[in-house]
Amino acid sequence: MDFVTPSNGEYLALAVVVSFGALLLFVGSVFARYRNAQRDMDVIEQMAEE
Amino acid sequence: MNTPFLQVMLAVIAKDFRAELRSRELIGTMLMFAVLSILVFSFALELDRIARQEAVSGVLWVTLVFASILGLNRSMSMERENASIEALLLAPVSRAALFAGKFIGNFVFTLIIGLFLLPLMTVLYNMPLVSGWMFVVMAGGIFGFASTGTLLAAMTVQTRAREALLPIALLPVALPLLLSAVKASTAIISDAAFDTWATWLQIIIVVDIVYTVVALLGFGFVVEE
Amino acid sequence: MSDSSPNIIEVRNLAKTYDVLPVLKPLDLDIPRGQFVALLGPNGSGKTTLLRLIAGLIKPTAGTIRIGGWQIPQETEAIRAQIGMVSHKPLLYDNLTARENLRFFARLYHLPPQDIPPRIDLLLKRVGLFKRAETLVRTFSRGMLQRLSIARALLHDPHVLLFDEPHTGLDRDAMTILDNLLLEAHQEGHTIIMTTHHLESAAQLAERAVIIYRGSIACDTPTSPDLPRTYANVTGGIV
Amino acid sequence: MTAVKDFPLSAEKTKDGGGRTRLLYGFTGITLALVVLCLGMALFYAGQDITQGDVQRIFYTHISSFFGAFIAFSATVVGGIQYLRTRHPKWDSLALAGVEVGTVLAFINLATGAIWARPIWNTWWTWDPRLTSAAVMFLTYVAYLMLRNGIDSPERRRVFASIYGVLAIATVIFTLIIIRIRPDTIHPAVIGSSPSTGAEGGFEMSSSMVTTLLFTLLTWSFFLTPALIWWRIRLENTLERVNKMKQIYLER
Repeated sequence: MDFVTPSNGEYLALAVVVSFGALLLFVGSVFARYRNAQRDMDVIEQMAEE
Repeated sequence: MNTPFLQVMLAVIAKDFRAELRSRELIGTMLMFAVLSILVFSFALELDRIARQEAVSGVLWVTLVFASILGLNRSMSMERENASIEALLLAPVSRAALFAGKFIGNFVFTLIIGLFLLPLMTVLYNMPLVSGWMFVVMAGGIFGFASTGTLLAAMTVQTRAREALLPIALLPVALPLLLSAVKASTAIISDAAFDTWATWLQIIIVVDIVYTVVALLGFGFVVEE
Repeated sequence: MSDSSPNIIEVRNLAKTYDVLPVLKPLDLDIPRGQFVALLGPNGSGKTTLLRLIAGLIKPTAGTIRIGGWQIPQETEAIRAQIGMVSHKPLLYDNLTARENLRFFARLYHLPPQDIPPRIDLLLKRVGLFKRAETLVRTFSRGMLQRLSIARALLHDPHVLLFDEPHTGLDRDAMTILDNLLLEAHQEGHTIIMTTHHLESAAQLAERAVIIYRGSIACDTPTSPDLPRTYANVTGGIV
Repeated sequence: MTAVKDFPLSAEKTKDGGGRTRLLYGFTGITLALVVLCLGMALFYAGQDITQGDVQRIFYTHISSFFGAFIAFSATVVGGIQYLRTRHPKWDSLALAGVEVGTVLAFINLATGAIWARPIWNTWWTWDPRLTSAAVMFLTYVAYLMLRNGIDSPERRRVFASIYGVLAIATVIFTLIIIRIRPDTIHPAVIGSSPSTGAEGGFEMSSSMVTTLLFTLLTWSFFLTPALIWWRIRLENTLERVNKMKQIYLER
């Protein structure tokens, strides 16, 4: 009986892209929110100075 | 120092029942919804004999969950109208007793709907739904929805989205109960031996206990500021 | 809990902060037994917060309140039985009759069963609702709701009565009835704390006016017909 | 105006903030290296599964993301209970961070499962009890975030979220145990033997596979998840600081 191991590397690639894509998206969102917060803080500080 | 637990619980239950007898707002809407839901399902699924056997317990439980959500929302918004929940909180009573009163009221109301649905669906779907075990499973399942539901309804009536948020919060948490109850009812309908579905009943009981304890402990935090 | 102090309420260093906003800055307040105090101040000044703190409905961020020798927040449960509160919302159930509402609350306050019917009759007569005892609360007017609320607050004969804006939404006649009920309760010896925007009533009814402004006690004075002017001076005319 | 100036403006100025920041950077660096190493092991070191082909390598991420989510949601339970006891907002930040990180990991778990199922089961999705349960678990935590969003008062939001976070763990536990009680699931039990004879896609593991799986599991559970939660808590601290400053400023 000849058994041929299926070639399905493209699914593996897709899985890796999706997994790490999701992680990166999350890290990116944390970073973006962090930067927005910093910017808000600067504005408040400026207003406080005036 | 506090008014005895049992007295508070019974007073709250009696109050809810009296108000309900007067207005029939809760049972009326729940019942109407339940009957409509069953009719619409039978149209939508166009069930033949075999498909019916598979689907009937699913229809039963989905209908019950949504009917209980209707009732829970109503029961909690009744306490919020006129801010009467504040009067309850002002009284020297334990929060757990208030919870127990509201919870048992909701449990009984939903159980009444369930007991009404069993013979109705027996007739409409031509399935043997009325049986002792069915009653046990039904009481067990509804017990769990009612306890988490009472807790979650007390939270969601205080949110911006109000009524809309209760199904979103309750349905996923109720999944273990819902799934077990559907499986157990299907087994009962197809006359399977008790051993084959006893696990589901056990899960229902365990989940009931866990949820009720969490709800009893959590209710005080939810209603107080 | 023997209590020799002449003050039924002693507030010490009481503060309430929502998130970081100080709604009530640390304050002290003594109220002798049987006094009628009007809590005045513009919206958002913190007077309702103070009242709700005394009622045990919200927990203080810091400080203590002693009522009749018991202490908030440690002994809130014991204090509940000594307090009756009337809010501008009725705190009643629409689908129950006046009598059923009172009976329900009487049971929550653990009144002896044989005392409940005569007590309810007495209070209904006193607030002038005896003839409407079997009517659904849903059909009541604003003034009737307010009177029934007072009956509810008096059920367990509390030492302290708290009124949160009782005059809101009442017409002239209803206001007169309310003022008479308040006077009666005061004469009976209840200690009363009332928040209100109605300076006229406050000047007439209360013996003492405490004006809260921006979370602090800005003025603590015996009432006189001059109260509106004092109030305007303290708050800069904001009502 | 003084209140605004007195307020600690950045993490570095708070007590011991600098030391903690350095620790976090170090931890993040180690985590990053470990995650890359895990991926490398999964792709190149672990032996190929003869029957399933390369797609079997998805499993390392698939399982690890579930356990990462489990750890994150457990953190939510701890945070919730501690918040209700102490009323310190930092515990609520932990709970919230746990939910966000756990939700992302649960999503990865679902997505990798679907991608694996396509070539092996010949379908992206099937209404298998475990799949359904995992999907509902994911939605439970989305509901948590919606519930939080619906409440304006910060204190009430924290209390409600704490209670819901504790309740929600039930769906995680249910997902974990359902494979043992539902004989009709086709999802293979990878750890321990599958009670189901109908499981499709199970495989025997060679030693290189076991090593890779263990290594990935430990990395995702004890490095990646805590690191993400840590960063998310820092973000929450910053957001809270901005919020407080806004309120104090607006007060004036």
